[in-house]
Amino acid sequence: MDRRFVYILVALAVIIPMLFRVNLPVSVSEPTQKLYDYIEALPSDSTIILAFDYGPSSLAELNPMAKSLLRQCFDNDVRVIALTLYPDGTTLASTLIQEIAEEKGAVDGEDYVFLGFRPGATQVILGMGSDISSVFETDYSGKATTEIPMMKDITNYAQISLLIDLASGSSTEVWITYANVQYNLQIAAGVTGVIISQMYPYLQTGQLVGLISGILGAAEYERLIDVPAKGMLWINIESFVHLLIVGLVVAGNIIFFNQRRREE
Amino acid sequence: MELFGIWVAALLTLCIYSFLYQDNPFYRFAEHLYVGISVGYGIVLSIHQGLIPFAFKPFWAAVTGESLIGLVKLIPIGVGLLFFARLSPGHTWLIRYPIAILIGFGSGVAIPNVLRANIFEQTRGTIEPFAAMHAGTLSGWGVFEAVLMVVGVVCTLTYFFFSVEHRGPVKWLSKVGIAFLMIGFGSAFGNTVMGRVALLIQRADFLLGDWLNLIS
Amino acid sequence: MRKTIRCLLVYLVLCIGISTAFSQGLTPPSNVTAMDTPNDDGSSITIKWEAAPERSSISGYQILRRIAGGGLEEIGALLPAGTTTYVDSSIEKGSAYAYVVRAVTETEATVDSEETAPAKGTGELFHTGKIPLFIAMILFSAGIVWNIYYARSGKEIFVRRIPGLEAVDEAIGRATEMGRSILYSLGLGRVEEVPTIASMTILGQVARRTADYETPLHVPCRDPIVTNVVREVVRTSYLDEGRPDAYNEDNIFFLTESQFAYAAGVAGIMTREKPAAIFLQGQFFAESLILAETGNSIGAIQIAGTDSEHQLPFFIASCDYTLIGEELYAASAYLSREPMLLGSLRGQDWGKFLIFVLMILGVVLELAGVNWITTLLQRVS
Amino acid sequence: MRRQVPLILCFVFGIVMIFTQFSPHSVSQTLYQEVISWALIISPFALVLATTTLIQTHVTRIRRRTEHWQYSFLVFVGIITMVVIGVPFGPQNQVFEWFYTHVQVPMDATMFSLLAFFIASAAYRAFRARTFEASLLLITALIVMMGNVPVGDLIWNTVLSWLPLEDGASGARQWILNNPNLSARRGIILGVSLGVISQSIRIILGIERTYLGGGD
Repeated sequence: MDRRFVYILVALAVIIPMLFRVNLPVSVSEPTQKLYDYIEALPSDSTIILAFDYGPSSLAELNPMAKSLLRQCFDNDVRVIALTLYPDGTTLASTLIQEIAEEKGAVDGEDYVFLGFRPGATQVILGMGSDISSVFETDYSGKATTEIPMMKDITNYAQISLLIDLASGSSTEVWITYANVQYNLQIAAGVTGVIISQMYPYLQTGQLVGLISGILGAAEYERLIDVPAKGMLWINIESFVHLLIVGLVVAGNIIFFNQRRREE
Repeated sequence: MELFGIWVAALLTLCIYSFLYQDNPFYRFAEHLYVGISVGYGIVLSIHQGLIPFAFKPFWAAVTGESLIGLVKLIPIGVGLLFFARLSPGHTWLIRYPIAILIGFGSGVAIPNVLRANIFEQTRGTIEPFAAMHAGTLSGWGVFEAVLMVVGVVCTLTYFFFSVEHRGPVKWLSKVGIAFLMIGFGSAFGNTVMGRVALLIQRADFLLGDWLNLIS
Repeated sequence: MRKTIRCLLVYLVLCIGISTAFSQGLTPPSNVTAMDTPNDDGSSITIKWEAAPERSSISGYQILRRIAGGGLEEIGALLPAGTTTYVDSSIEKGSAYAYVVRAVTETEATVDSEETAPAKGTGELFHTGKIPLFIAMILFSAGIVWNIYYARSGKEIFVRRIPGLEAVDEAIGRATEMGRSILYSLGLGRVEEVPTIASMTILGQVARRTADYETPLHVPCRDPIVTNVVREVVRTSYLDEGRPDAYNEDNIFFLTESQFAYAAGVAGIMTREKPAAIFLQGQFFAESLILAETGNSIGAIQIAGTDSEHQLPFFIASCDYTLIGEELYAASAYLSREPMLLGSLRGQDWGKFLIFVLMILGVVLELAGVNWITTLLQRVS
Repeated sequence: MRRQVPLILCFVFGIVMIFTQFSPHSVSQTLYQEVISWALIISPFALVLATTTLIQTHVTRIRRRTEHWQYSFLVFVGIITMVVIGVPFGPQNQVFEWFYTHVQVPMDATMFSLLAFFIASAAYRAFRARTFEASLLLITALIVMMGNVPVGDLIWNTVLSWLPLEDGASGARQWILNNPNLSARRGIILGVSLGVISQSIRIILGIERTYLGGGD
């Protein structure tokens, strides 16, 4: 069978359900619930850091999470410091934050601030441990960090209640290694499908307080904050593609074993 | 401009998908443009968000006498500038200086932190459920899971023992280890599929929704 | 007269205050101590006191301090009831401070503790909480260095059998029998990267065999520099086997820099040449799937090896043998006999063994209710 | 000068970073922070390395007229476009953002979505349960894949409605990730971390010198 035939099947499995909406219930997994509860329990006016450590290639999985997290924070009066260690993610993060801030009426400099990008991941993380403004002297738009109202009482990680790393690579491990043990910063993560499995050892030790797992986690989170969006929509379409792939694996193996039996 | 942008984005998306048929000029066009644009974007970001705040501003403050402590910062700036030696074939060896500093720094911070975050913490995490077991707060199923965890970690580690021949009990431990590894990789496989498919769905959402307006 | 009235008033207020305090069972915080915070840079003093009995109506504590010769001043906000320690990090280094802990009730009545002896903040040179970490670091470093020197002194270091490596001969033998070629890809890594270096060592070994059997060896490369180094490696292997005549430089070529175009190019070679054996060793990214799938569809024996964790599942599912992560390094150490690699390999094994022992010991001790090991591994900041 | 000084620099910076982490004294903490700020200043300059390598490759391609060399011009078009707009006007310039949003983002997002197709094709043609290990991996992958989507639980709850367990598909996924997967990953983390630490030690002590590159 030509592989292009399989490609067409995949395309159809995406396009058809997209044109006819399907809505199946999503059950919430424990790591997602834990992160949600953690943020809910934060007193209002606490501050968290949201690290957009991903580029456009992972926006499908991580943008929906980022939106839900920002919505929850703004609703709960939790202040958000956003930043990125990936240059490719800078404009992406900046536009996404503005979009949700407008929707929720959050004010730049009071409810949130976007610090932008700085090169040198480990150095940036360690430098912020002693003084955030020594690394980010200004925010992305060029305002002096020390003069931003919400940053007045914030020097370093000691005043940060939680860091959520939205990751498409190894950035979560770097945050854990350098900010969690060294500065006792609480860390949670939202990650792409590829790296979900390797996050679990950190959940068990408490080095991660919660985890949002790929597009499934994004859908779960949308259910928790009760704002259905792309995550919910897309996980339903995923159902059909996964069924197709499972079917292909099974079919391929049946053919393979039949052939082998015949050869014997 | 926005509509034009969507059309550009859609056409470029289709150019890349044309690779599924076979390698062709449209794909090569899009791919090379993509490399150029993203490298250009990276350069601009690194200059505006890296070189200017970290090197240019302190340099300026130091030479204008605004901050005399800034003079100390001239040393790392000078070391950083050595990277440009890459452009002069006879002096390429000079880039070893900044690289050596960054690598020495990186290795130095890594040793205690990796030891703590990945070895101490992970070992402690494996032992800790047994404290709960001693305290009697663990259910029967919880006891099973705790034992399974220790067995899994020990066996996986055994598989990665290289200076011992895998014979007798070591062989069996490493066999169990490989089974755990396969389950681990299998779960990564399943999750990776979910991730890749999500990327495709997002693009389909863009093409059918934003571009063709076929979905409400 | 006025003065007397004022005195009386003050007296009255004091009496009422004290009596309300006592009527509510208000006793001053006891055993208050102030001392330099251990394991810090000297910028803080820790104040400790004993918690009030549960039934008392204390709603919080206020810390007051006195610099030698000065007056008492309140520091920090009101601490919630139940607090028994406070770290004063607003001190000036070198000055001595004395502290008073003031208990405050719901009705805002207060009672002060006795003043502590003056304390100074001093910075420590060594963090005592990090002793286990320090010892572990020194032990492990010593283990690695000792083993490297052990290997350098020419002593033999054993490396276990690696199944994927043993299959190399089988694969080359089969290709020779069938009169087909062998294809070797080093992936996308650059020349200085560890998996690429490891892969080159393995390639050197493969090339020796193909030189012996006179089997054609194709190596499409993704990096021009890698191409040049690979040519050198293969040529040396052919020379060592005394077959420089069989070496064909054109079989080792630069394909393209681009990730997917490289994959498409290699897949094209696979379908045209139909090699009997395919080696995918080195650093791979998303293109691994295309390579492994095409190789599989032409029925070649495939031996993969990578430390790219994300690609391993796909290699295992579609190749005949896969060197998993560290196995790739072990294979290259085994083949190259490089003392540094062999020594590190054994040093790391020692580290693994130590973790192994700590875990088992920790589990046994915890079950007996002894938590020495967990305390040892505890987090300190 | 060419080898000794970089080796010494690497050693000094490495040792300083290790020992300042064990000493809370203010002198060592100041030193620690100063070294971090040095590393911060040097790191943006590393951009020069990555960019020059890429530019050199494409210049060579054009000069040697290798296959499809014409496309290399496109890379330069991309880089120049972004740099000419971005460097003087900053990354928040609207035209710059337009190129990012409508050229870079769609292509970056699409490139990796190709993998959804490749996985599906490989699923049919290559993923075989040919050994015990591969079978274990594939079965786990299928369970996780079904547990990852709501239809998995739907099937479970309809087909296996007689079981006392509801939502078994997502439950099984979660159990696998939480238990056998966790153990295997922990084994890998421990092994890899030992590798990282051992490499860092070799680098600081000057036993491993590959980062210096070739030459003398």
